[in-house]
Amino acid sequence: MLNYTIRRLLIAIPTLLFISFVIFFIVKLSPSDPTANLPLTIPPEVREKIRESLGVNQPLVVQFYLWLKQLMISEPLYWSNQWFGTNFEVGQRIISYQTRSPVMDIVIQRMPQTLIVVGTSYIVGILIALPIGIISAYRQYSWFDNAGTLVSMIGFSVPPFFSGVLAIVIFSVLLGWLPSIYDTTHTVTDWDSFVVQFKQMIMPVMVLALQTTAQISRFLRASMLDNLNQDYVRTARAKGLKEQTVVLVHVLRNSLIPVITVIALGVPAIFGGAIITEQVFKVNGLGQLLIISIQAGDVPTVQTLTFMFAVLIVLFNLIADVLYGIMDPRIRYD
Amino acid sequence: MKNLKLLLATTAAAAIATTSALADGHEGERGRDGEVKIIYWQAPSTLNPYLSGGTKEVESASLVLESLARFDNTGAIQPWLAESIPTVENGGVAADLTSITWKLKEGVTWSDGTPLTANDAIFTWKYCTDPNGGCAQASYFDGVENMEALDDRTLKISFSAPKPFPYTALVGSESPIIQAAQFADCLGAKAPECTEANFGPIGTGPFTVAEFKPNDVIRFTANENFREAGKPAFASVLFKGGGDAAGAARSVLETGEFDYAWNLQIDPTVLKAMEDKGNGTVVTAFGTSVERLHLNQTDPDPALGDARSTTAKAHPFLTDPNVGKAMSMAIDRALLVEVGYGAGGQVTCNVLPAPEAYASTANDDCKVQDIEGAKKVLEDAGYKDTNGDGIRETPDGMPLKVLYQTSTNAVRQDTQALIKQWWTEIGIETELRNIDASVFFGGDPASPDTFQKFYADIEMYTNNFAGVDPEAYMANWQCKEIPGPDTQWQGSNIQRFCSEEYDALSKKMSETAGLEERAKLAKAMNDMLMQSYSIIPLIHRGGVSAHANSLGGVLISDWDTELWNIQDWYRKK
Amino acid sequence: MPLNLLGKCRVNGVQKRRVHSVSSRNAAFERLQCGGNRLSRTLCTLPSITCELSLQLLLRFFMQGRLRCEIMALVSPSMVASSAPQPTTESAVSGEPVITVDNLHTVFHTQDGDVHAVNGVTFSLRPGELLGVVGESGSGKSVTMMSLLRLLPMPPAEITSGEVHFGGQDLLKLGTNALRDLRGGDVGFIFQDPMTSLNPVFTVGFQLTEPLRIHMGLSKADAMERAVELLELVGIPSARERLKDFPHQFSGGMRQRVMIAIALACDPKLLIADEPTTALDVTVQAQIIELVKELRERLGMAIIWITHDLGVVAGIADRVAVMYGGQIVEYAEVKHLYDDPKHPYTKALLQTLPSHEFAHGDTREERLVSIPGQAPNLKGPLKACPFAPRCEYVHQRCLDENPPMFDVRDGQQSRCWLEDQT
Amino acid sequence: MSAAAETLVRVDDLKMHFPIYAGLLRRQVGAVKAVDGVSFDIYRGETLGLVGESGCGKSTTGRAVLRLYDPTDGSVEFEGGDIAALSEGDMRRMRPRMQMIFQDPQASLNPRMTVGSIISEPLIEHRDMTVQERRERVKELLNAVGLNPDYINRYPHEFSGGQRQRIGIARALALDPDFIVCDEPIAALDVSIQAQVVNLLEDLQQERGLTYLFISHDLSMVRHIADRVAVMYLGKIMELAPRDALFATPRHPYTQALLSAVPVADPDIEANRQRIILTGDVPSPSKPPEGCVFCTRCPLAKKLNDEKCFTTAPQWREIEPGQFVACHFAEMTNDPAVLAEGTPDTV
Repeated sequence: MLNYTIRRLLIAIPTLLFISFVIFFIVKLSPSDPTANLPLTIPPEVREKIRESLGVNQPLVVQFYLWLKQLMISEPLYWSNQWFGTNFEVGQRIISYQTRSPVMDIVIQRMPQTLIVVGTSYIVGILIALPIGIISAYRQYSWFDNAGTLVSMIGFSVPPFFSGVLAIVIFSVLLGWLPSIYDTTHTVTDWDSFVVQFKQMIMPVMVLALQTTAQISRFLRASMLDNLNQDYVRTARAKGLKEQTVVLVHVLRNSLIPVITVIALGVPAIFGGAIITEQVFKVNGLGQLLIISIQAGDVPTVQTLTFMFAVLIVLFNLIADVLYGIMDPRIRYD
Repeated sequence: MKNLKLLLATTAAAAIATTSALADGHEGERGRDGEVKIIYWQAPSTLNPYLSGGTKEVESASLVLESLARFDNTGAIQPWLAESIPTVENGGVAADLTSITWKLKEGVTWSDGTPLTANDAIFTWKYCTDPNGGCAQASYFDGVENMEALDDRTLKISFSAPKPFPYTALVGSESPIIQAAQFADCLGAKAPECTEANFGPIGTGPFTVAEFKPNDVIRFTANENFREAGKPAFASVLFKGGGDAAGAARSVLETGEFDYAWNLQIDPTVLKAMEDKGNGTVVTAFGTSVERLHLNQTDPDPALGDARSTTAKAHPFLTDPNVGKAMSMAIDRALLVEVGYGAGGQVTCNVLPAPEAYASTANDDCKVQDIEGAKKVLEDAGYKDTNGDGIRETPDGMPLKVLYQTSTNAVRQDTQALIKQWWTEIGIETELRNIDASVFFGGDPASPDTFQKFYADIEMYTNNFAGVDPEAYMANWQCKEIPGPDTQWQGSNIQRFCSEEYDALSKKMSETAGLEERAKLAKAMNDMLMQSYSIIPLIHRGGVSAHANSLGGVLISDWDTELWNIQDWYRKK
Repeated sequence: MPLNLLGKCRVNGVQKRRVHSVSSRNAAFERLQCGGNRLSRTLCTLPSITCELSLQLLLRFFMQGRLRCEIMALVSPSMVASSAPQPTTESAVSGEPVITVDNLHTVFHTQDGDVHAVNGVTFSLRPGELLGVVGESGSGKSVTMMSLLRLLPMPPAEITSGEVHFGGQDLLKLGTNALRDLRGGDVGFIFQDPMTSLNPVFTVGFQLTEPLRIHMGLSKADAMERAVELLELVGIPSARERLKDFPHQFSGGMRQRVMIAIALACDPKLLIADEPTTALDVTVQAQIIELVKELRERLGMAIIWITHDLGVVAGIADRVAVMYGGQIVEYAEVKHLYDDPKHPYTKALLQTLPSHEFAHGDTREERLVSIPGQAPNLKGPLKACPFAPRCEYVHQRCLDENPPMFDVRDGQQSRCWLEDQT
Repeated sequence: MSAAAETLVRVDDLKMHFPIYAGLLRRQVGAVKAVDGVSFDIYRGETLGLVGESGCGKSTTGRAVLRLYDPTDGSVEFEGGDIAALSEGDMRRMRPRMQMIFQDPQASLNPRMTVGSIISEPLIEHRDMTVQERRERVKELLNAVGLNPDYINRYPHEFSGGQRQRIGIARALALDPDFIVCDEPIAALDVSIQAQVVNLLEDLQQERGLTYLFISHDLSMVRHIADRVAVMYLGKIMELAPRDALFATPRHPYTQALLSAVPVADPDIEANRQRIILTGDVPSPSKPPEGCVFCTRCPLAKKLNDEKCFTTAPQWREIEPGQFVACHFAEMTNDPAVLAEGTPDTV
């Protein structure tokens, strides 16, 4: 397993380099300009100066080389200085066109709220999905299963910009129970502030969780249905085990194998944030950062974020594979 | 000079008005009213307006950074950090118009307690004009040859040529004074490295930055060293960014979570419905923004290759004012306002609709739609539908077909559809096209879809000018400003209008100092443009914002930032 | 040296446990049959440390009242020498039937209509008897056996009528919990495919100790000890180490031995083996058959052995039930069935087999006898003999009426109108 | 089978190794020796039975003979030409002459194709026929395998298992092959149906002079259908003999054990049989034992405890005319003296 993991990590390096190269050129070739969003009152020659100061006019290869150098050398040195108190000479870090500040600082600043909101929603979504998936499969075609199918259909088909706004209209505007705008500066210090935090998280978390629930519960249901028909289930029953044990121990353990890998593969999306939901509830996380950066033609930010996502995706693919090997004793990687 | 006096008089009146508002039982301790919550759905990415010229950055920074003089909600200039407005009369402006001398108010300190000096102003000029800095507001310092401190409080700005309107450098929210001490190491290429300074500039304004999260949220607290006692009334400002206009409007008008929401470009009926909830008020400020059509005076025929949309070949029919006139007459501007802009728009027949003194009334016929008249104009000018397909042809048999492009935006597409319908009625066939805003306004010389390249017959967008002086704006339509391949398609004369007479007027304005005279020139230039029908103005657009009914003192302005008088805001009890 | 100790006993005290097998240097209790506690039929064993207890010690427990047995037959140690060392098959097959099945009907409700998979199956089994159930796929043999302990998914399956008597109860009327106690307790199951019948993600030890813990209430450690004994019993080398292995680490034959160990875990009175060797190679099949034979002699449980292989049955069964169309069409002692099959289907089935006699020269020229036609479609209740369309003796009555079971001789029964002597 | 029979297929030292890669650099660390040096001839018109337990390599051999796999080593001659060396194009031209019938008729037929299109598929590929001709040919084939030609437009699921196997046979026959590899053709069928299919295969052989390589684990069926029988164990052939010789006087201890394990549908015989029960499991084909591959389980090797069995691979030798054995002690296996003592594993 260790061998396998190391080998996969080594293979990932050229893959990621290639991915970053492709992303860079795609982003660069797309018709975006960091000065496009500036007011028209700013004269063209000033715009040109701005572009120059950003380095936009350098040849693509040079820009890519600089970015790569910043990513591979400057950033690690900088963080080494920060964390381990080393004293390396740090070159220029990756600087955002838009804020003119280091991209990584903003990313780190945004990470907590993204992880808290999107991560919570993922966990909540999974926790809701598990019982739904199990019961739907065990009572296939029952009213519960049909209701689960309906909820999943809604979760799959209703986009968050609809469900989110609907939730706001109901719970914020009509009922006035929950805030419609997420306060990212809020800190939890006592019970009251925890309640505030809890209330402002309810809607974004539930809107996002609906999608996770829809996906995972359907997946688990299908997996459970597959396993319920297996011979070993008959064996378990023939041993005189309680139905509960048969389903929750024997069937569930097997059914979770593919589901857990799907869950692991979904984790990078947590870091990626939830662009639309963040926009709707003003949870300014990494998703919102990415979309704003794309709109602003902020290539370094877009490039760095997408590269991070690529790394996470590669990493979690590997984790999913390793988890599979751990969950399923039949799989052995070497 | 009479007019300038007039202008100053208005200023004084406004100042009195402000004071009287304050006298209205709202005085008291600084910070007495707690927190005010402002939502800008486009979030500021930095607090250094010199590094990003975006409105959101300028407006948020204006709570902290101030300039020598600013414009109030009527467009009148107000002394801010300066004691008074220098004029030729009071000797502040040299008679040959080549220098201006500002005197700083006494006792103004930065929020860190250090005194504001003329050197800070000089540093700001150096900061923005450093060739490696990429300063977004560099144009404000155009023509500034030198700045010198006559003493700590006296700043003399010399111009390389006579400057009839000298109130640009360090005037208005877009060129505020930054602290020399804080930015000393941030000149030129080092500017982006000063993240701390860029994200938390020290200023003289009513608030100081407590926390800045780029593209997300800013927390301001009242500046303890602010020069005016008892101001600001609010102890802190939560300046939230992100989301969308509808959400921002909802948070003020429906849920009451926020006190002020900016730039609410949403369906007017929706906005009206929200306002009817009774939580807040929608306010509009009209500046100089005009949504207009540009009629390409050059031929965009793809067959021309590199010569496409260049002065090499004139447009086959749009150079004829009769065609443009008919097109303008066919448009029901009032309907366009109703459908797309609501409170945020007014019908206009001028490309220069404000300030009042500059607004022409010569073209007001356009305010009423006249389809029959339009048809007649075309008919009389020889554009007849000879083959009966419903489309008129030019005398040499070319059909009146136009490609009409604009940026992708729901309101613009609605407008396009309506206009297409009216033009069809008068026998002009219209093909519509929309382009993503970042491409359209992106200015990439390699892209065929930028508004500068103008590979179409007609395009529509909004433009305006900052401040109150139209000289530079009107200079946009000189012949030499026509974009083309030789200038990398840079240039602001988008419709490629060219008239020696116009150029002469422009030149004259750059030499004329008297406000009345300048106004006359500006009107003449406006009328000349209007009558050429190379520009068809549609809507005078205002900034639409909303504030909670409990928020007092809001005087929305389009001449400076909307938050220009935030130190006077208070909570109604 | 084994000895039989038969009796009912009740363990008094905190631990209600059942003595399974006790061995000492001199004597071994092969079976101390215990009826268990009155209400729940929870079975129990003494912890395995007491396996070293001598017979004397056990008797002392009995005298002290810590073990209370209603002794039916106690073979004293002195008798051990004189008694036969191994109970023969004949002696094992005796006494009251372990299980009696009467007129069982099972229907599957499917979208295409009802499939009558079992149509009135009747048989009984005495202790120690091995009943071979032979039939082709779709003949209802597996469904019948699954119906006994209601192991079929319901719905779609439904047992529409019949009675199944086991230990004085009608299993079809038994409550769910009581039924569950029987499954894996008094009735053990072995299934066809040892590859899929074991849960791939749990260790063999876990799967083997599960029934021990729920039916016998053993602690984890005790259950593990017992599991080791069981694996040794079924002939798995280095049993203790292998408990930690997963099913895929065993070969097919070894896996089937594990299945047998699971089935035997709680000393079942009845073992139902559903095609236990079909998925195995012949050499492995031979190993398993030998193992079951041996275990049956040692443990004396009744066995139902379902197979489609007439050869396998010939070697191990006491009696054979041949199934077709969801009914037993012939029911006979194994000797009678092969020497003189009565039902046309049995006859045809035996004839399809290639000749097995080595002496008979070239079998090449003989054509195999085949049964023409297809297996019956069981949609709707049986109205005629299901074999009639393929039967060479078919006559009008076969098409009009499904024949009842006719006694032919010595307990041989055939469901064919040809046997109607009236 | 006359000695002068013409050899149709000659397999010589065929090896089929599947490499195993491991480690950081994915180096080949070993190979699954599925088939490890197998030689036999198949005469025109005969049926060669290939028996063995699962995993012994019999199916792999069948596929390698048809060059569905590219053999690792050795040659497969068809009518004297080495097909292992043929180019892909030449091999394609050879294909119609060699066909295969698969074990699972359910899985090997495309459920979305009609019977007609399944059977005519090879005709489209290899024959230049009009649609009408093809249809006639399919009907003819359906008739030949005992299916109603009117079923031409039905789908596989509408047929029973036995009928599906007939479809598979019809497909194999479509191109008039000379040689058919039957890979466990009756294993998935019910007993009563098995006989039908075997009879059909025999009839077709008679009518068309087909040559079969009949792969099966069912010794009694092989005994019925085959002319000669090869017994495989762990990638090697243990014994190859004419059918009667093999069943009457098996020489290899493995053959003997295999034959004794086959249950006989006769209670009297079963009651009195001396059965040789093999102990232990088949070793992994990636690590076959040194010496004779059967030595780890061989009762004779255990009894004799001769070093040779454990160190030297036995010679493949002809012990009786036509009877080949790979055992050092083949002469002793039927010696009553050796048997009398009884091996520890004889029950």
